[in-house]
Amino acid sequence: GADETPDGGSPPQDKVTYLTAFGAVGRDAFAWVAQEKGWFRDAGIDVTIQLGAATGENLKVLAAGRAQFANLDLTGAWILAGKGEYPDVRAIAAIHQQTLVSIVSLEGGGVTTPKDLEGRQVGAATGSVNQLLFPAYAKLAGIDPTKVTWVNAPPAQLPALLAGGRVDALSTFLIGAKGLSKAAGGKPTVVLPYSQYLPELFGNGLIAPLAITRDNPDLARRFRDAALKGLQYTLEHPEEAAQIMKKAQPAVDVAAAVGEITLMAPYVKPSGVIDRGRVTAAIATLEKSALIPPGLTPDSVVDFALAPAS
Amino acid sequence: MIRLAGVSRTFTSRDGDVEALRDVALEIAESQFVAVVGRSGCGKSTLLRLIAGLLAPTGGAVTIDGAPVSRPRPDVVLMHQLPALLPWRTALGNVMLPVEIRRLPRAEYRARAADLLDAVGLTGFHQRHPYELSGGMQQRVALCRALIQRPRVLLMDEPFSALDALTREELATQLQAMHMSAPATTVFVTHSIPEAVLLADRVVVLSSRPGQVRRVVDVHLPRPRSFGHNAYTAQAAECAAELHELL
Amino acid sequence: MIRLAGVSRTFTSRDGDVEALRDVALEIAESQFVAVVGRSGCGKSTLLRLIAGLLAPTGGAVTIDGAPVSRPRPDVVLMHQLPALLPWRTALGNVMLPVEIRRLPRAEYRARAADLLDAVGLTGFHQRHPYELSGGMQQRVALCRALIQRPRVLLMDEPFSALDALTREELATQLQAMHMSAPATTVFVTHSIPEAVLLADRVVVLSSRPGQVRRVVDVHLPRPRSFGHNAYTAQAAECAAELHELL
Amino acid sequence: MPPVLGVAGTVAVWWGGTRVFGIRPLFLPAPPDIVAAFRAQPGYLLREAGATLTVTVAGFALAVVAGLLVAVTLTAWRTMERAALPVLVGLNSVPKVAVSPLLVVWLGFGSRPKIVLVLLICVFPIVVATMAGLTSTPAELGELGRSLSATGWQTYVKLRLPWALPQVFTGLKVAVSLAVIGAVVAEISQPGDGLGAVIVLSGMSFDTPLAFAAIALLALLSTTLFYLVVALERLLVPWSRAISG
Amino acid sequence: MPPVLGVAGTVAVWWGGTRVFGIRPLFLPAPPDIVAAFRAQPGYLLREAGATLTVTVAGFALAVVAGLLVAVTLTAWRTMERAALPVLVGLNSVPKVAVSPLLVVWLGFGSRPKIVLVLLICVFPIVVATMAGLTSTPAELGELGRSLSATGWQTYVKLRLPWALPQVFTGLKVAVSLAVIGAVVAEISQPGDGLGAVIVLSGMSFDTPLAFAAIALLALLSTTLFYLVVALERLLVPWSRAISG
Ligand SMILES: Nc1ncnc2c1ncn2[C@@H]1O[C@H](COP(=O)(O)OP(=O)(O)OP(=O)(O)O)[C@@H](O)[C@H]1O
Ligand SMILES: Nc1ncnc2c1ncn2[C@@H]1O[C@H](COP(=O)(O)OP(=O)(O)OP(=O)(O)O)[C@@H](O)[C@H]1O
Ligand SMILES: [Mg+2]
Ligand SMILES: [Mg+2]
Repeated sequence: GADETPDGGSPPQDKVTYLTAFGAVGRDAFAWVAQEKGWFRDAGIDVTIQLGAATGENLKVLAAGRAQFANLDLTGAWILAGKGEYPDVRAIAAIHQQTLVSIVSLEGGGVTTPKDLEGRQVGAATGSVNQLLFPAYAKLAGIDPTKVTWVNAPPAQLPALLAGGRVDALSTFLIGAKGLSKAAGGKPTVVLPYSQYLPELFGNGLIAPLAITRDNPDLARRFRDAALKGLQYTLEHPEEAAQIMKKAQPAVDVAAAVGEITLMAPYVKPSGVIDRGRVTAAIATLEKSALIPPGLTPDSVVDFALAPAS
Repeated sequence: MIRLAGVSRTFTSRDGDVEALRDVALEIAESQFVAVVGRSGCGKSTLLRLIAGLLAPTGGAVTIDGAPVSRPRPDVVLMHQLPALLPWRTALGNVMLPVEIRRLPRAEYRARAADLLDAVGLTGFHQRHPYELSGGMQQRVALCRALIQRPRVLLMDEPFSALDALTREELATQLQAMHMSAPATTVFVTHSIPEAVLLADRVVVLSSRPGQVRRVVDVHLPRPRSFGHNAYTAQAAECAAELHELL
Repeated sequence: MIRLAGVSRTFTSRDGDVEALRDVALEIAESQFVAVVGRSGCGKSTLLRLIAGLLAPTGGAVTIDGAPVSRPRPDVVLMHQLPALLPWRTALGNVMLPVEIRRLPRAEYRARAADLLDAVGLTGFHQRHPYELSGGMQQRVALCRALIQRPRVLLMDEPFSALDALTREELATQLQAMHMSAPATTVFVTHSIPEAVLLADRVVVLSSRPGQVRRVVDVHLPRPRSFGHNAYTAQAAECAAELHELL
Repeated sequence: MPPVLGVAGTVAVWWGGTRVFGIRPLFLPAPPDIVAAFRAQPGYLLREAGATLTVTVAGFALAVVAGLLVAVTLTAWRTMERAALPVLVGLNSVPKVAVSPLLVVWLGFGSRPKIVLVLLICVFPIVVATMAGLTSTPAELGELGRSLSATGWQTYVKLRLPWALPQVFTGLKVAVSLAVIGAVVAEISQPGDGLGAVIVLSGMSFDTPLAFAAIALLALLSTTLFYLVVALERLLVPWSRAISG
Repeated sequence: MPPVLGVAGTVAVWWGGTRVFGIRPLFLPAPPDIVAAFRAQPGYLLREAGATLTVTVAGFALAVVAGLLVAVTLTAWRTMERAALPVLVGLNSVPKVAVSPLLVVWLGFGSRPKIVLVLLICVFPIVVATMAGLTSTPAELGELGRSLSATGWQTYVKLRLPWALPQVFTGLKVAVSLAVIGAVVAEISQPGDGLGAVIVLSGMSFDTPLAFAAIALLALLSTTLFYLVVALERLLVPWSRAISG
């Protein structure tokens, strides 16, 4: 309970650990904002923010009970769920209403339309969702996915590969484009979002294990609301949000973070709504692309009782 | 009593065998001082290592007081042909090593160690490390390390080889005194016939490789003996001549 | 010609200084055979290391043919007090080491090395490694390694200390023969007075630490000399007695 | 003087290289960029260096204890060596990146899994070097120990271990360098704090000079620890230099 | 026999552990899962193991040559050591993840950057161990060399290097294990082929048993290479065991 104690003592707090989606970059700033503004505390939650890694690693940590909430790529998580992995986690809010996965290339590199990708080398994080989704994207964009050569690399190496001319394009989140352009010495970038052809897929979302959503929905609700409050504030004050994050993680580059927040804004609904119809459509797309076997139901991946309805 | 019954020792290696000792039979009574002489490479060190339980005979058997020697015994002390000092210990520390290993009272033995070092002429070098000592000084430290243990059986492998004639004589005389006051069964390998005659009750002469007992010469001279001119010189010279002949 | 002019050597360490040699003056003529005797720790090895250019004097100067010795010279060979054999080489390989380093014709010297090993009684052990040899055998390998080099100056540090009396005598006799046929300037440290008298033109007697030249005894005996009973025995005995007195 | 020259030379080559070949700061920033990055937030970088140092030293200390114990055990019982050494070698080759998430799952966040990772990465050289040292006791010293009827324990304490010390230090020098690397690997895979976290986080926001400032601090840290081990060696085994030449 | 028992024991403990603690295959698969994963595609796994082996051996060979040269240089000139060793220690601590993109940009894809990474990771122990060996020549052998007026080169070839060999092998044993790790690190960061690629790709698709099959092959590879080095040591330095006891 979050009952206020009248004599000024702090209310009893639920201790939880929260995992960011990808270290400390703009898309994760909202967590630090909620923390800094005291919204988690006001909700009676004592949150420890840990820097997360890839979707799979975050899920592993959740499954092991070492963290209670995480921000991660919902599409990736649902592909895993479709394969029967991690059946006991549920999404409780969407951060990005659409997937941010895109093809990014440097201007003058000759890639301006999806068609230009044929016969080119594209770099992507090893085994990432970006690669898994590409055939579906290619089909809809009318290109032959077999004519594209993929180059696997760790996320940190990708900018160097593009800037060094070792690949023609990258498949990354579009919000990284600003940073890529900076890394490439200021050359502007060309961004081809997957969402143009795959609008029904989600991007990042908040996720929690069943142990929370089923057994302690009140905690989940309080956490969700505080986090979304942070998200709203972040979208309204990108600069301040970036500064807050930098205070906690001084390695953060404020300009890059602000860039990310601005770029992702169009894809975000501060309500965090997860629409059942969209989820059904997303699952259908994944099935159609043979990424998952048929049979996954929306209720097995999203807790619609907790997910904001509008 | 030490008994060697038909003891042989052959070293085997890829390059062929070396027969170091063949069929050595020897009995050494309690408290007896036996000197072993023989040409270089005839198996003297091997003989001592067999008695010390560091090597197993390839034939025959070594027994001490009737018990076969299968491993080193605490009452048998070997002074190795090389000094084998620990480079990280001082002279005194090296002499104290057996004391520490046998868990004898340190304070008491420390004084004894210092006395021994002084007695062999190493006054002022107690706190020096082996690499600061000359060859002969190192050998004297090793000698002290052997003597501090007051063993029942003392095996010494050319203990004075690196010493000058005078120091040799002094130390041999001291050794004789020690043996007379507290006799240990001693097997003493030496290349010096006068030394053998001075110290030993019996001198074992080994033949060249393979080492076999060529002769055991008894030295019937009363103790204390000395190197100098005295009543027994003639007798001693005779004995020495006999040994010289045998070698 | 080797000349030591007021040579001193002090070893300095945290535990205090050791004065090994003090004010040693010595001249050794070309082809002369000089024996050095003195008590253990008096600085004999230090003296040889100074002449060999392995140590620098802390006072005075060492010159060979007028040139100061600041580093080892190729025409000076030192036989160390320890055998210092390479464990990964056979006896023959160890003897060949200087030949390889000096880039002398291998085939020819190989035969010479084998002859030398045979001469010191190591027939059958040419292909053995040092750890398969007895102490005295190792020393003989080291001796062969020194002799194969036919140096102008030969420095020997107790070369026979690990050998039995008989082998010692044989080798000393051989050394005498070699010196007579092809004389090298030789400095020979020994603890055996008879050996010094047999081999040397002059015997340098060093005092105890710090080593100083106490006396230089000239040995005016015609060569070849021998240990056995011969015409010069009386003279030799007198010489030996004098040396014994001096030590 | 020479060390200063060495470092100065390296920096000069690097600087010149970035100039002459026009290497972009993304790949290899020039020294002034790095100095600027350091001066922008020195407190932060030093704090993170402190975190890395703590993890490194804790893991290294554990590795020294564990390594010596394992080496003694393996050399004392020949059967043990034949049974356990192959397993150890095999386990050592398991990629630490595969182990790192498991460690978080078992030990939680914080420094414990990092310390364990450092231990795992740097214990092997200590084991191998100590084993080599312990089995290299000269025959005559081994014989001395046996003829004194020393117990196994005494043989180790009085003879084998002291003799092995110079070689143990070889292991320690390699291990201390690996310990720093281990700490960074742990921090990269779990970037809560430490210089590894700085490297990975600044990499995410394309701030290469900051990453290289962290790398420079790492190099400094590593070199300092290495020479501390060297100093300890000089202190503990002066005899080793005295008997070699 | 003991090696078999050791491995069997380890497998048993692991298997029992997964059973008793009910560890999910996702975290730590049980041995039968791994055997099944291997038997599903043995050809593929062995081919990738071959790729890893090639990179490992090539990088290791280069590291041996480079390590020996560096060690000889540093011990031959004291000033050189004082100038270059700190730099080397510092460079060695640079996280390889920071170097890896540079290598790819310079050397392209394929095995070249991987081989270089292996070299960088495993050269340091060779340098440290060889230096320790080269400076441990007993005083009397050093004096022998000097009194024979041996040239610097001869001193090394005839005396110092042979004497150092046992310690060089300590370095090689550590290095060969690191070489395997280096190859895997390189393959993980640039997963074209090799067991490292299998680990990272199967990890991405949550096929933990396949990842562990690759890890098991790695352990086998590493152990084999380690014991090859041990065998080479027995062959080249038989005297070292003969003079110690
Ligand atoms: N470990 C070994 N391996 C092979 N042969 C050996 C070994 N130890 C000794 N030998 C051989 O055994 C013989 C006797 O050696 P030992 O050391 O007993 O001689 P020694 O009488 O003590 O000689 P010295 O007076 O020279 O010390 C020698 O021929 C030697 O080559
Ligand atoms: N490296 C050293 N450091 C310190 N002191 C030394 C060193 N080398 C020799 N000494 C000292 O110098 C003195 C003379 O030593 P040296 O080896 O020349 O004696 P020596 O006459 O050859 O004796 P021995 O007959 O016993 O071989 C000794 O007291 C010894 O302690
Ligand atoms: Mg002997
Ligand atoms: Mg001497």
